[in-house]
Amino acid sequence: MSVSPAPDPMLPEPLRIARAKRETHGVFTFELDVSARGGFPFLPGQFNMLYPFGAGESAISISGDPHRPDRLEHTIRAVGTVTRALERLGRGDVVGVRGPFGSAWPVREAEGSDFVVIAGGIGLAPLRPVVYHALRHREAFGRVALLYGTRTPDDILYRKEIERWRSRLDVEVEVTVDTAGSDWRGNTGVVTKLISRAAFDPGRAFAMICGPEIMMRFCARELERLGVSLDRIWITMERNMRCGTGLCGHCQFGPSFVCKDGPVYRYDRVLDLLLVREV
Amino acid sequence: MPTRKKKKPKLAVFKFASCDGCQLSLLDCEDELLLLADAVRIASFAEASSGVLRGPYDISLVEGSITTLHDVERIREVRAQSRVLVTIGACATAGGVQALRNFRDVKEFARIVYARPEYIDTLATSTPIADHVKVDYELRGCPIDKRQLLAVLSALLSDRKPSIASHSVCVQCKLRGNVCVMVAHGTPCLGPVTHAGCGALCPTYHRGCYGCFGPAETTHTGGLEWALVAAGASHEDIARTYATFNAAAPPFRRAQEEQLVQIRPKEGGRG
Amino acid sequence: MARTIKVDSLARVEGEGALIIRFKGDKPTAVELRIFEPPRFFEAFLRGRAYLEVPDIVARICGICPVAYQMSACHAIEDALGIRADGMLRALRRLLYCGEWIESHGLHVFMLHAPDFLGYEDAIAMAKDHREWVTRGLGIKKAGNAIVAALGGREIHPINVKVGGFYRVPTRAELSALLPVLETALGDAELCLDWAARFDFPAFERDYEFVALRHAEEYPFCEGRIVSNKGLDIDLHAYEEHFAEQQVPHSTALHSVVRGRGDYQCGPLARFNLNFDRLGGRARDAAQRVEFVPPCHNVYKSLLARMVEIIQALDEAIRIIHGYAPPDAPAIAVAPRRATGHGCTEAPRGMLWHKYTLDEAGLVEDARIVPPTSQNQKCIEQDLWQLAPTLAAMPHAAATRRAEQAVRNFDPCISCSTHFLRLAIERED
Amino acid sequence: MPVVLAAADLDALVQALAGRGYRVLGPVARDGAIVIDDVRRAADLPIGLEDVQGPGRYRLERREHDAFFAFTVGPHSWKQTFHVPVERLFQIRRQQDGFSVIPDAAPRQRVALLGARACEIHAIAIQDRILIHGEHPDPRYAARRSDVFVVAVNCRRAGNTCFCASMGTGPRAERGFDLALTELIEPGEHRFLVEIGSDDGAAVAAELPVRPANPEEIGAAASVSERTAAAMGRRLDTSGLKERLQKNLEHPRWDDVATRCLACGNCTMVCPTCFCTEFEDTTDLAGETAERTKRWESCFTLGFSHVHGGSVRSSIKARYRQWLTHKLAGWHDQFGTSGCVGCGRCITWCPVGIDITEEAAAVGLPKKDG
Ligand SMILES: Cc1cc2nc3c(=O)[nH]c(=O)nc-3n(C[C@H](O)[C@H](O)[C@H](O)COP(=O)(O)OP(=O)(O)OC[C@H]3O[C@@H](n4cnc5c(N)ncnc54)[C@H](O)[C@@H]3O)c2cc1C
Ligand code: SF4
Ligand code: SF4
Ligand code: SF4
Repeated sequence: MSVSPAPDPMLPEPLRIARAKRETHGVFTFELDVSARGGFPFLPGQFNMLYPFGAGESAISISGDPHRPDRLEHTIRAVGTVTRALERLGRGDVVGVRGPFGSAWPVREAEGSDFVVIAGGIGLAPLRPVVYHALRHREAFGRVALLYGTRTPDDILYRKEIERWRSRLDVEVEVTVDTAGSDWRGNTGVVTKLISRAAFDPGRAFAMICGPEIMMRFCARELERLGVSLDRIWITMERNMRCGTGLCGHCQFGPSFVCKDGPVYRYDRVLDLLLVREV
Repeated sequence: MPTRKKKKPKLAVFKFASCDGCQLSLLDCEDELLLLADAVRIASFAEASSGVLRGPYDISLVEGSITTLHDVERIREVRAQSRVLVTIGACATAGGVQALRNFRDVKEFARIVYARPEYIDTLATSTPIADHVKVDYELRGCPIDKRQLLAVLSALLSDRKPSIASHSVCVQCKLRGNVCVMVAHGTPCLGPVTHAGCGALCPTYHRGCYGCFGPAETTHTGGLEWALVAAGASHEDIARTYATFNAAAPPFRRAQEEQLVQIRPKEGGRG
Repeated sequence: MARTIKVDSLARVEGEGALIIRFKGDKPTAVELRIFEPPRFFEAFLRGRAYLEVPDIVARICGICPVAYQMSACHAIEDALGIRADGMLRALRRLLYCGEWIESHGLHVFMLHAPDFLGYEDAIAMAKDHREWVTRGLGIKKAGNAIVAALGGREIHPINVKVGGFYRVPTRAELSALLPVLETALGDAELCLDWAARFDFPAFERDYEFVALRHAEEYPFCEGRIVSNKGLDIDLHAYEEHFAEQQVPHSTALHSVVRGRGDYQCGPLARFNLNFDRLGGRARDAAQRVEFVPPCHNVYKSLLARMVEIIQALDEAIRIIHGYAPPDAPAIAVAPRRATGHGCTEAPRGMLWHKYTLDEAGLVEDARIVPPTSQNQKCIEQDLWQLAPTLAAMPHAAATRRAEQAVRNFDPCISCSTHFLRLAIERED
Repeated sequence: MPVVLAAADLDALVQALAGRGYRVLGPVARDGAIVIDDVRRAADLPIGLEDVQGPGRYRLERREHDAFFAFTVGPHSWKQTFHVPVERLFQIRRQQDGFSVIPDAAPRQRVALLGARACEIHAIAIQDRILIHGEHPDPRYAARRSDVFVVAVNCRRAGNTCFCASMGTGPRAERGFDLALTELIEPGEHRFLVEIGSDDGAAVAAELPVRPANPEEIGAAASVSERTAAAMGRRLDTSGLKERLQKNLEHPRWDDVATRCLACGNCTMVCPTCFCTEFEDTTDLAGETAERTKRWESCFTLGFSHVHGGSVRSSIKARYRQWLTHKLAGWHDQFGTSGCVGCGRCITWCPVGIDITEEAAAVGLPKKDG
């Protein structure tokens, strides 16, 4: 009897783009066809390595609904070579996929708490699965708030969906932008400012934050000031990522690998490192 | 997925003050030359062809440094005609060996070589292309490495950012399994401060790297001095070693100056 | 009526220059091979450099024939220091030189010159109709490069040449690995000579003074006396007594002349004419088979001389490799001393003469370099003077092409002489 | 039971291994150092050579003895045999309706390591833990490791840069070998005490002209290792080291070492446990075929920590700190072991002789004021 060797985690699996949607200028969402492989189960917060033919690979979070493994979604901001190469693809084109990799948002652990989800910019993409989960299991949570900040109104992702969420009476959705024209009737200013206004009980709150490192630090500090326990705040880290499997070493962050111990971290476990430069 | 459907891109090669070696590297790709000709239209390459297509060009390879006023004009025209401009070689990226003139008086140089220097019209300095126009990518080396040239062309043809490792020669030296000439033979070697790309040729041939790929991303020449001196090099030797094909690249130029400073006070002390 | 023919770029030469031919009626009034490649002042940079650095620095004079520069420099410095690299070290140097000749001649014949004879802009266009020949040519060129890369570390600006020998000598296995490529290239080179011999060579002859090295036994590479078909026969130390360099306003390259006589030709055709009897059997037989024998005064046939030399170099390379055993040391020991030394070797394009004066620490006090292209420059101009009436009678485009082809006969390496040729033919009818 | 093999019969071991289809790799003198290469006969070994090592310095010297293994470790390590410096992972071909991935087959090799030292056996075990026993095993590494015969050699000499004794990884090989040799040289007698570590080892030993060892010989071998341990050139105090390092990320010593470190990456390349790799994607000129290769990477390069916007660790200080703290501290968190086996390679092959034991000790020291 022969033992079949473990599958090579370095081999990209070609998946076809079933739907491509432009979200904002420079940000787009792909839905990949996973029907042939019988779906693509993942946990909220996990990411895939995406490979546009010949251009290289990038870590991209899965932005879809964890309860819909038949739909694999990624939302991508085109910033450089690989992400721009992805941007050039469309429906019917094929992307190489490896994953899912990484740690997950502890959505089960958050159950029973007032739940605060804070996103900055493209950071909403990795949190969208969390929102889906919370809405699907709404009864398992106390109060639920989604606080979202972008640079301008044009940068707001998933607009229609946000409207839908907002129209529900059982979630508080607040969006703020750094700068806006006079036709913007919403909030302006940094996302941190939304925190103290949101309705939740700091004593029983559970928070998840994703965005630029500096934004996450300010949000966590604000939550702490309000009395949220640091071990109930979770954030994500970004580092250079190559293999996604903890073998290439690039994503080291202190004593951990962002690709397997992260990208989702409990805030109090990384706080010391966040305060040291160039770790 | 359909093959590259775009129109064949135009490739042009331009030359300024140089030895022609870097553009020759393209002709030295004997196995790939005809394949390349299938992938691009060679629009201008005086060394290889009398045919010239008009710009704009998708990829321009620029060899050589700027040493005349006419060059200054010409490189601006080249830039204006080029979508992606890649400088190739130490001349184009650092001024080349002819930048040794930057440290001395050109008129005197012309007198040494030419009986009637008044015929010679040239600038006092030899400067890299990036001093005059925006450069998209740089390929280092004197000469460039043809495998790197092919890798860059393939990358650009596939809209990929060329991956040009900028770490030290030492990394490549160890990848090749070489025995370090500095540690094991006591041969001075610039590998730790020199940009990778050659595949650690010199150590492979039992000599110290002489820096023909120019400064690496992190160039700690002050730290290296310890090892060079331990290997028996004098400050004069070290200064000369930095003053070759990338003499005018700022980190090497500073390294040379660091050494010269250490020589001069000694001379004063003796007198 | 004044007629002006202007061609802005003479391509397929190494470097930048221009060509001006002025006519009054059918009579040329001026022929200037203008080289305005910016000068790079190598002789000046060399002052104060250590003798060990010289081979690396002079290589950068020319990307096409760096080995020639390294060889002439090593020989000159070794001459000054009173040493000789003999035996296997000498054989390895010849081997390295064979590699450069094969590569450089291969480049010129197949990529630069043959398109002239067959009417193409370049070898790539030529490859559409003559792919097998271009492929063979590239194979030959590659064989030459393989030798240089194996022995020198890389094709251009080899890093393994050292005063006194090499930094590291190859193992027998490293060299033997080259044999299959060289054998194939040798067979191809013979076929290519037969092919090239059928080209339509313009009928053009001149009474040249051919100058080349001549060695007692061998076809010349690194050693020999300087001889000519007009009676010159001197030691290379006496070069300066017999040759002079002149500066002309239209060129950044210096013009060489034989004192008292004027222009001369060096390079493959000169070597072939003066050293036919020193060719190995294989090369001589091949030349005789296509009825290419000395004396040949048609410089367009220098292409054939290159092909014969490719055969010679491949044949010799194979012989050297078969007889190779690694020497005890990669280089002979050298101690610096105050002295002057001379070196002259046969670069692919012709004689390359160097002279260095070193101080007691081995630093260069003075350097002089006479590259082949400056030696041939006057000869090229003289050819054009003689060709001018033919040109005048030809349509503009054809005249231009013919003039360029005449320049290319010499495979001028302007980088060496100091580059890009712009041709302007001005006619005043 | 240990057996004894006459030094003159060492070749029988090489032939026995070769006879079983192993490619025998071992120490060979080349280019002024002892490197790892094919060993076809015992005479290929560096007989009579000793290495003299120090920070940033290595010299081979000939001695008046004919010991086969009188040197310590050289610039190569077995890492190159299993975690190879460069390898292609796959090719991808463009097709009409997408692309197909053509993986490079997992390499098969049957190798015998002749002369693996105790520290090296530990290093291999550490790499196994990372590359085979983790969540995502590296199939190529696993394949290369699957058919290996280890002949350990217990060190007779300790190098000036060695500190395995303080890391608990040597100088005596305790396990992880099929056979372990201790070279015993006495006037008129030159032999090996051979310990058997596995069934394969026993089978090979059975083919050799050996005899049972006597208690004196066993004692002599033990005292070789004791003497070697006592002669260690360096030591590293590991007690509380992990915590000391992790608490001192802002210690001034990091600034100090940054004035010396060249960030050239030599230390990571020669380290037998450093496993970081870089991936490179390339395409052919026609854009029809792409491939990915993997090669050793160093945490000393700028690219290593590059993210959109720049490098996380742009200063040499941060890069050296990353290396040292990962090696001696983070590794414990990640893999339950130190990343250092005390072989001393990074000290010897650092062109400027930076000494990991000295730096680690200094970072633990109280900060000096002013
Ligand atoms: C866990 C994780 C999840 C992410 N999720 C998303 C997401 O959902 N949506 C999104 O838009 N972005 C996401 N990112 C960021 C995304 O990976 C980078 O923006 C992207 O890799 C940039 O690549 P590029 O080639 O387009 O950019 P360039 O700036 O051109 O990158 C050039 C080079 O920089 C290096 N580089 C830059 N950033 C990274 C990186 N993060 N990892 C490895 N190498 C890098 C590489 O060497 C790359 O070749 C995520 C990153 C991480 C680590
Ligand atoms: S960089 Fe060197 S090889 Fe390239 S053109 Fe300049 S001198 Fe020649
Ligand atoms: S030989 Fe030179 S390049 Fe190679 S590792 Fe040593 S110092 Fe670095
Ligand atoms: S080792 Fe250094 S000098 Fe030698 S070829 Fe490479 S970069 Fe140039």
